Amino acid sequence: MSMTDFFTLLLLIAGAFFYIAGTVGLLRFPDIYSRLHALTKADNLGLGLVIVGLALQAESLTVVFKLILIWLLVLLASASVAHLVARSAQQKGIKPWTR
Amino acid sequence: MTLLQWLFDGLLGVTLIWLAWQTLASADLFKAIVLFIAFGLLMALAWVRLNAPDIALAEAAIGAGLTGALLLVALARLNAVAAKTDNTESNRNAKQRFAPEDSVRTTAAVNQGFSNKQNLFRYSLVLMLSAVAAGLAYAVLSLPPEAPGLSRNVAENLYLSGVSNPVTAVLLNFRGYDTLLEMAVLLLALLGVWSLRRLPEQYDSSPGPVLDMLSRLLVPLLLLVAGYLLWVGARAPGGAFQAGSVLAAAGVLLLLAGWRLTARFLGWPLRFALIIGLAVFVSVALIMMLSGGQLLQLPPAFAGALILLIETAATLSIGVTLAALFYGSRPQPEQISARQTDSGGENE
Amino acid sequence: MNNAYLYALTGIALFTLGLYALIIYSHLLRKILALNIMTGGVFLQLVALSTRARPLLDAVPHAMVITGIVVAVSATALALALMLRLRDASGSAELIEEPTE
Amino acid sequence: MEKLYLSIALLLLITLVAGLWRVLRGPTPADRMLAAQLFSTTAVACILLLAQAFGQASLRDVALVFALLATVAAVAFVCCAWPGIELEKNHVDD
Repeated sequence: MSMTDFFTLLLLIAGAFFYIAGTVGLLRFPDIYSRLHALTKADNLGLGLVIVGLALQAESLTVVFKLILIWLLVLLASASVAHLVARSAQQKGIKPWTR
Repeated sequence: MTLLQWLFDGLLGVTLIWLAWQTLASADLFKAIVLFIAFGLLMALAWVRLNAPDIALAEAAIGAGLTGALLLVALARLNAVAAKTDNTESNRNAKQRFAPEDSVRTTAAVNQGFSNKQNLFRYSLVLMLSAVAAGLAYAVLSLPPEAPGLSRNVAENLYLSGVSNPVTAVLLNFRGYDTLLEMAVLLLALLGVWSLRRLPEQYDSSPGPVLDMLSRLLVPLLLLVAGYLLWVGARAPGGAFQAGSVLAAAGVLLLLAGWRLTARFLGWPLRFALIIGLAVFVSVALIMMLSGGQLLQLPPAFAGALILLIETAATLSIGVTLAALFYGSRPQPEQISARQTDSGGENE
Repeated sequence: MNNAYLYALTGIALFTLGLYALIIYSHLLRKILALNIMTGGVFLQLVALSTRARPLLDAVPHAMVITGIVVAVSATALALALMLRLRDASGSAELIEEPTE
Repeated sequence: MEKLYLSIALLLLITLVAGLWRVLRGPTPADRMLAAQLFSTTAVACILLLAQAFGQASLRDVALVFALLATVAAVAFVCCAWPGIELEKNHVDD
C-alpha cells in the first residue's frame, strides 16, 4: 500500500466517522435547532474528508476540481437550507429546547 | 468484494421496499411525501448500482428534486383549500351528502359498517396480489440467464447514429418516435393542467435575503450544468432529458424565490419556448422525408449536428414545460409565470 | 451479475405494493404516490433484466426508462392538478363510496 | 482499494437507513424534511465512492446533479408546504 493509499484510507475512515456522528446527532439531539448541527457541520465535514480522500486518488486535475465543486455546492445547499428551515421554524413559533 | 456488493444491494433493495411500504401506509400525508422523496433518492442509488448512469441522472433531477417539490406544493394547496372552504358552500354540500359527519369520519363509518365485507375484500386482494407477485417472480427467475436483447444491433449501428453514447443514439436516432411522442405527451399534460380552473397562488411572498441569494447563485450554475449535460450527452451519460430537468429545476427555484415573468414574455415567447422542441423535431423529420429518406431517418453525415440541434430545442422545451407544470395553472399577465423563457434562452 | 435478479424482485415487490395501495386507499394523493411507486417498480424491473445482456449494455431499455421517468412526472403533475380541481368542486380529495343500502 | 470504497459506501448507506428513523418519528415537519436533506449529502458521498470503486467517471456528474438539486425540495418545503401544515403541539423530543 502506497503512502497516498494510506492517506486516502485515513481520510475516508475519518469521513465515515463524521457521517456516523452526524446521524447519531440527528437521532439523539432534542430539538430541531440542535439537529441542524448534524446537517450543517458533521455531514459536510464528513463529505469534505471523503472528497479530499478521493481527490488524492484522482487521475486528473479536472476530476479534483469537479470534486471540490461538488463539495462547495453541498456546503452552499445545506447552509442555506439550514438557515431557511431554522428561520421558518422560529417564525412558526417553535421554541429552542432548554434543559 | 462480491459479498460487499451483495450486502449493499440487499440493504438497498430491502430499504426500497420498506420505504415504499412506509410511504403508502403512513397516516400523515406530509410524512408520506418526505418518505417518497427519500425513495426517489435511493432509486437513484439503485440506478447507479445497475450501471445505468443516464437513468441515475434523470432520477436525481426528477425523482429526488422535481417530483418532491410538485407533491409538496400540491399538498400545501390541498391544505390551504381545506382551511379556506371549511365553512363555504362546497363543504356544506359535502356535509349534506354525508350528514352529519365530515367526510373523513364518513369513510370510517362506511368502513365500520362494511367491515366484514371490507376485510374479506382486503384478504382476497392480498391473496390475489401475492399470486400475481409470485407469478411475476417465477417468470423472472425462469428467464434464460443470458439475453442479448437489442444491444448488438445498437452497437453495430452506433457509427451511423452520429453520437457515441448508445442511450442518446437510441433516444434520438434509432427510436426517435418515442422521443417525439414523449414531447407531445409533455405538451398535452401541460394543456390539461392549463385547461383547469386557476388555483390560488401558494407561495410565500417574502422569500428573504438568503433564498434570494441562493437563487442568484444556483440558477447560473444550474444553467451551466444543463448546458454541460446537453453537450456531453453525445458521448457520455447526459442528454436532452437530463439537461431539461436540470433547467426545469432552475425554473422551479426561480418561481419559489418569487421571480415572475413580465407580461412581455407571457405571450409568444413562452409559447415559442414550449413548442420549439416538438417543432424542430417534426420539421427535421419532415425535411428528411421530403429529401428522399424516411420519416425520422437522419443521414449519417449530418446526424451528429442534427441530434445536437434537436436536443438543444428539446432541452429548452422540456425545461420550460416542466417548470410550467410545476407552476400549475396558466400564467396570467397581471400576476404570473416563470422568468423561464429569458433565463432558459441563455442556455443555447 | 446475479444482483440483477435481486433488483428485479425488488421491482416486483414495489409494483405489487403500489397496486395494493392504489386499490385500497381512497385519498387521491395516496393513489398518485402509489402509481409513482408502481412505475418505479416497473422501471427497476426493466433495467435490472436488461443487465443480463452481457457484455454489452442494452441501451434500449435505458432510453425507454428515461422517457418513462419524464412522462411519469408530467402525468403526476396533471393528476395533482386534477385532484386539486376535484377538491375545489366536491370539497374532498377522497373517493368516497356511497353506502349502497 | 475497491473493498475500502465499497465498505465505506455500505457504511454510509447504513447511516442513511438509520436516519430514516428521524423521518418516521418527526415530530415536526421540519425534522422530517431536514433528515431527507441529510440523505442527499450522504448519497453524494456514496455515489462518489461508487464512482471511484468501479472507475466510472460519469457517475461524478450524477453526484453533481444531486448536489445541485438537493435544495429544490427543501426550498419548496420552506416556501409553500410549511405554512399549510398543522404544527403538532409536542415538538421537543425527550
